[in-house]
Amino acid sequence: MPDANEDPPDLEDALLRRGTRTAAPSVIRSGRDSMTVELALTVFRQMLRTRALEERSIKMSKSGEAYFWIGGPGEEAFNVCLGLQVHKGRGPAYDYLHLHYRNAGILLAMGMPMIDHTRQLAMRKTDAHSWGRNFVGHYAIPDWNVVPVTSVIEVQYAMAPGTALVQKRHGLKNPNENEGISIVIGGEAGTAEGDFDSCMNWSTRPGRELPVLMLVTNNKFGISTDLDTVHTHRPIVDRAEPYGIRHEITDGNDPVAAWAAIDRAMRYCRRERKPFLLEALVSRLHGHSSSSGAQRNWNDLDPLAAFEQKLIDARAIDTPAVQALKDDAKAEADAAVVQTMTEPEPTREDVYTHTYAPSAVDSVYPLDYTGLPRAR
Amino acid sequence: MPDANEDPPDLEDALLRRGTRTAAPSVIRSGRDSMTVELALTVFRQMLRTRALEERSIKMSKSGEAYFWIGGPGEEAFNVCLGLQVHKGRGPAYDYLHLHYRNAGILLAMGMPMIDHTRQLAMRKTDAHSWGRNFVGHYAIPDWNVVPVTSVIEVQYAMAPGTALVQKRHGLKNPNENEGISIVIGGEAGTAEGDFDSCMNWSTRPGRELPVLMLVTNNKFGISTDLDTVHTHRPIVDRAEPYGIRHEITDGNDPVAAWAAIDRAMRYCRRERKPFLLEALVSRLHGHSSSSGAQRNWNDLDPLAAFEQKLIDARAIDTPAVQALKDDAKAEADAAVVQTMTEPEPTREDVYTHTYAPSAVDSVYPLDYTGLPRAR
Amino acid sequence: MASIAQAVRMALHYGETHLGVTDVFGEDVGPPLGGVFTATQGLKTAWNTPLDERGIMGTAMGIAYAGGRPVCEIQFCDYAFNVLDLFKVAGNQRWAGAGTFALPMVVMTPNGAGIRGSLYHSHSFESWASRLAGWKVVMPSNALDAYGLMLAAIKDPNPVLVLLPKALMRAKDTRLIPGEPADPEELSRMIDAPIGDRSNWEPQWPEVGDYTVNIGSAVLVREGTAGTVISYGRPLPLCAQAADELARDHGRTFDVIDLRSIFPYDWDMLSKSVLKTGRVLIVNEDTEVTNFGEHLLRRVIDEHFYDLVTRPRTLLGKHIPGIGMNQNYETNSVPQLGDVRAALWDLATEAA
Amino acid sequence: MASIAQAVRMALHYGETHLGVTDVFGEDVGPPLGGVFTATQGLKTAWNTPLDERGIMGTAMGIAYAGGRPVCEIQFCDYAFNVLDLFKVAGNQRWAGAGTFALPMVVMTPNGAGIRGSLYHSHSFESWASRLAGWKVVMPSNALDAYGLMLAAIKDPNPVLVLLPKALMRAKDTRLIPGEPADPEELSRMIDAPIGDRSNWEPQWPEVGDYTVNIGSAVLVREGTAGTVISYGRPLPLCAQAADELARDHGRTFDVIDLRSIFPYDWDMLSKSVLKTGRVLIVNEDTEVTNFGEHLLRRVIDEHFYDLVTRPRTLLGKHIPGIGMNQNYETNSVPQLGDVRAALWDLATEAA
Ligand SMILES: Cc1ncc(C[n+]2csc(CCOP(=O)(O)OP(=O)(O)O)c2C)c(N)n1
Ligand SMILES: Cc1ncc(C[n+]2csc(CCOP(=O)(O)OP(=O)(O)O)c2C)c(N)n1
Ligand SMILES: [Mg+2]
Ligand SMILES: [Mg+2]
Repeated sequence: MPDANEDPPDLEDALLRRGTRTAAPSVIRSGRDSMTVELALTVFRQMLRTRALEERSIKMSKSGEAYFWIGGPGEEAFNVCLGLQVHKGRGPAYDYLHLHYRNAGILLAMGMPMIDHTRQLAMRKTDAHSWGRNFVGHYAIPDWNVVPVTSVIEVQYAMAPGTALVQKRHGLKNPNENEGISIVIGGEAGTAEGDFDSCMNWSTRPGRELPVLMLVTNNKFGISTDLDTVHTHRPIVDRAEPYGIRHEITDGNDPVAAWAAIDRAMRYCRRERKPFLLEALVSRLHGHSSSSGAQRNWNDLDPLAAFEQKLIDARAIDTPAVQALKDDAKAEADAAVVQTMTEPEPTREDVYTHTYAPSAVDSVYPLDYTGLPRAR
Repeated sequence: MPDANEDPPDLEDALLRRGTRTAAPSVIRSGRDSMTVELALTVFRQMLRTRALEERSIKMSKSGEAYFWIGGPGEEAFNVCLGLQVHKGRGPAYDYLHLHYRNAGILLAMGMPMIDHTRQLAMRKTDAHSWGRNFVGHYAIPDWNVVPVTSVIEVQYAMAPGTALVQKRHGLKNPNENEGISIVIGGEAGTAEGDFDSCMNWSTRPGRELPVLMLVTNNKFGISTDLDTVHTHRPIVDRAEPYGIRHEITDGNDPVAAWAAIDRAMRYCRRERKPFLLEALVSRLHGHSSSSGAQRNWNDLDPLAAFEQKLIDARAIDTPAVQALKDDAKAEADAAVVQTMTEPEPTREDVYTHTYAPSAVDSVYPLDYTGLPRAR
Repeated sequence: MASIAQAVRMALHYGETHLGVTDVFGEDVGPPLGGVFTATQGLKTAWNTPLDERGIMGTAMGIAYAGGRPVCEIQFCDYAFNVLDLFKVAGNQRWAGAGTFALPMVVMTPNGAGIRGSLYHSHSFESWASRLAGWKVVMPSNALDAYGLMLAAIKDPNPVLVLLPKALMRAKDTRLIPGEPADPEELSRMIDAPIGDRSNWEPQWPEVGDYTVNIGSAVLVREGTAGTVISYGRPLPLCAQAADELARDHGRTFDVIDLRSIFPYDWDMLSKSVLKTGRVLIVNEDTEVTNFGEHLLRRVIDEHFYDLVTRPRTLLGKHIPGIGMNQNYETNSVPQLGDVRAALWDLATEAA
Repeated sequence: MASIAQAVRMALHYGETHLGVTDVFGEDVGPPLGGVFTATQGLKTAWNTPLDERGIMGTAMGIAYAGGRPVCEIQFCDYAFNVLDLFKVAGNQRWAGAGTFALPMVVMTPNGAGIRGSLYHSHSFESWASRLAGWKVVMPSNALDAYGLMLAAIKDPNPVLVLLPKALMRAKDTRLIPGEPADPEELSRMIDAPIGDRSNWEPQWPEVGDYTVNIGSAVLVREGTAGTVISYGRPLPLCAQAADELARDHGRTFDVIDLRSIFPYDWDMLSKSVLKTGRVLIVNEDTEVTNFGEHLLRRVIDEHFYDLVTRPRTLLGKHIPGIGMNQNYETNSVPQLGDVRAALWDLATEAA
């Protein structure tokens, strides 16, 4: 089995691919959906960057630069299309993001520098999301309303109605700031936890519906467990029916379809101030995590390779340009890692920090936690 | 407001009611459903007994003979029809019952003596369900597969797939004992807890469907909270759709309809070895519990009065016979209470008992718990 | 002269009007009931939720993340176990997120036994709660402290759990909350919802004022020399009463400390008193295996082992699966006044 | 020479073939993976569940009620918090139900830190578990005990929680399980699933025999006079190693007790050793506030205060919201070999 960081076996072929159309198109189509070439190339570049970062990340976990890897190779199309459509900012006028551990693509597309990811992966003190405390991909970015990601499956769905409630109220008071929504995402296996229904139930209280965009990335597996063996063979989106929640399934491997589906869902949540459930069928290209080896799985469709082929076929780009983008992305990832590895690690002194926010009404810990209270 | 234990204000009228038909019927009808008069009278008598027991119970909680009351006045029709159709016995060939705190009618119909209920209510040591430890209605009857009722809302739904799994397996090995099902019941508000979906999900694993009869008694309230204010205005049974679970709503106040609906649902579970969700619309005639006063609520339809009227109208019974049945039921309840109050209460010595079953592999507690381990 | 339930209600009203509280919510917290203990009657931001503790905690977290100020209720602490994972996440999010987000949320819940509530309305939660790093946990034993601690909980930008002793919920304080009318009947007319139809009822709030009991500050409710008694919540009044009786009948006086704050706790006050008396009794009603009182005892041993003149001791609830419905179960498994008195006497009289 | 993971696997195989185990289940417990730590590979009754801890516990209870013998897994104890209410119900059902139903079920779950698992693969659960009245809780520190305790857990008709130290899951024992081949490579060839396609793989089980470690029985793993060290699970080998080093380098010897069973615990053995040495150190990796070790300390104070020659002490994990990913967090918040050695030295050398 080839190493995860090797190029795919058909690389030579890929480089030789030739488009079949003759004139450069203005839009890229997929079924009834389409996207401008300009946007398609932006999406493509962000997908490439995401992939480069993930592959470099896997390498870090194998080389000892890092320890544990988990991430989203195979979800680049969906995540990038999502990230580019987020209303990014701080506070209830903007979107809140309740993410899980496969969402690097969302944040790279939103503009996060790669080093913000590698610092966490390499457990540096400079890791702004967690000071080297949390697994990679466990982002926390107050300026973009990215609330802290936690490893506990599905709890983000229980929180999303809370941010959405504040957003809906804010919009009613501030009609110009009435489009913020709460976006929550997780895998298909996690929908077996009660929080998934809690999210739907709390988002549909009569007259108090909430703008929650519920996303499920269905890669058909929870670690080693095939969804079809533990769940009735109905789509996850059917779960929305009893709550009267609008829903759709999209091909998360196809950026054109995914973009349009996200656009429709977001528009609905933003305008109607109601929830929407979007299920995206995606690939899992390196297994669950480094714990299961993170080997490349060549059976699943690669959304990046497919989109590359589509763009080349459509003459939207040519192979040298693709290669240049890939080289850039790789170089960017390498540079991030090089810089990261020069940065300091947390020390003994950092153990207690950030346990508590400063409080004017706490006699023992007015500033932060300092260990068990001792006589002063 | 009349006292909970007074007769309803229209009692005099009721006693004077006259049927309109002239010949005694052989069946009692309701819509497309019907029931023999014989069965109807059995159901009616069990409903009366249940009501008498509940009213006596409420009185106990007010008189100081007991302390806290909770129960099912308003659910007699549904509960009695259910209890009479249970396959009663011990072990996986028979039905398992995962009940909640309003199910006296089920057990009276199954044959439980009233005193088994009043002993628990009066917190006697003779209470076989809990030795005076648990709230009334928290039954536990191994001979009838009634697993211990707990006050924690909805957890019974998480357990039902477990008993059903053993039953299904047992039936496959013992084709003559292939009709045992697991019956689980709870209120509509409780369906907001994750356990409700867990039950459906675990009962529909492909190829491993389980004979779970899920029942929801919808009285439209959780304590003081109107379902319509906290849940989308769709019926609870819609929740079954995404799991492909068969379902039905029935008028739980109408014994003829309820009997038939339970019969259909049970038949399906017994034969198909698959789950079924049945929602019964019921009344709550004395509020949530004694904590909210247990006053009679005269707004909700009384299934007992309605059935009485129906039977009288159909000439299946006459008012003196009704009165005789009522007197019998009251006398039975009174006798149970009188006997109960002569019985001993648990004492200091009973505190640790029944913490552990005897174990051959425990060096500290081979028989039962005896307090913190001390040096021997 | 308010009860704890009334004090909490007034504190939440003050929170809504002066401290930016945006949401008071939980099962049966909104109209018509206003809470199973009436603690949220008449509040303008109070609303009813689905019967779903996970949703309650998760929504509170979301509201707090988005800049709201939520106070949510778990109807009985007995049902906090359904959502302990979210308690943990709420407690660790700031540490895990390197301080990126504050989470100013308050969870309140009735705690302990004493209302004849059988197994599931009798749990104590403080020992569990004390293990939730990142949380602050307080438990008043009287109405004035309930008011002051609730305001502190609202002001504190961290998750704060307010445990309210079930058995004392209706106990009246002898003192007044700032702004509270002196006549308890007047207070009741103003803020207690009427029996029966409440659809047109509006409370008339007294102009209650700011009064904060700092988190981490205990209070010495009796002063003495024969020993140090550390307690909080429901057994605290029993400790005070037992101390009074022993002072009156036998001339033995005790430092009785109302801890008020479980975490952080006022080690300063405990330490000084232990140094003074050399004798320690820790009393609470939670079950005795891995009990928060055992933690306090360990701190006493850590720092004052050689200052102790007799064996330090604990008086705790028995390690059994629940509090039984029949009163004899509770009487024989949860410390009672007689037990406290006996323990105090032993503490004071054991030879040094 | 088996690892703990292999020992558990063989115990479950023995359980399936000799003790009536009907179901071994949990997330990723069945084929193809056989558990994230390989502890359930090749078992004939192993199956995968939905990602739903509540369903796992509830189903286990249902199976046990109906006469099955379930062994279920919570993938990491870090996710046991999602279902603590059902743990409580399972623990109290027999008491609440006056002994009407037994509930013979086993829950196993990996416990503690040491696999660089960040916050959510590093929790310790024993202090929480020790509060669950009605449960028995065991934690082996080696493969043979894992085998013997797992068989006891299966045989016991009560709910038993088996905590498996994550960090020791692959640690090989020096001793053999009855029937285990002497050559560890042979064992591996027989019962470890191959890398890659496993669809046609079948384990070849050795004829393992009955071997039970009774619940509530500790074991003295080192004998000495300078002090008593009480530990279990992951830090136990560190305690033994530190004791060996101090014996070798300084001639100080210690009683090192592997508790093995958290509840009930072997008070007899603890008590005798404390009486002998008068010096006590309790070591575990769980967080230090309301820690089970503090309970043990309280018992020592209760019964042996006047037998102690120096301050008894604890060495526990720090009270912080989690174990950080960077090793420096763990090193500075969870007891390490150096910490244990220093604590033993202090214990032995403090003036009486
Ligand atoms: C509550 C909880 N239980 C178990 C786990 C362990 N775990 C981590 S990821 C995972 C599978 C998740 O599958 P899915 O939801 O489909 O997401 P995917 O990884 O496929 O994107 C499991 C079981 C966890 N993190 N949290
Ligand atoms: C987990 C849990 N949360 C809260 C409660 C408190 N409680 C007891 S009954 C009840 C309302 C239940 O309503 P519903 O499910 O509709 O049943 P009903 O009482 O109407 O039959 C509540 C909130 C509880 N027992 N368990
Ligand atoms: Mg998945
Ligand atoms: Mg209801």
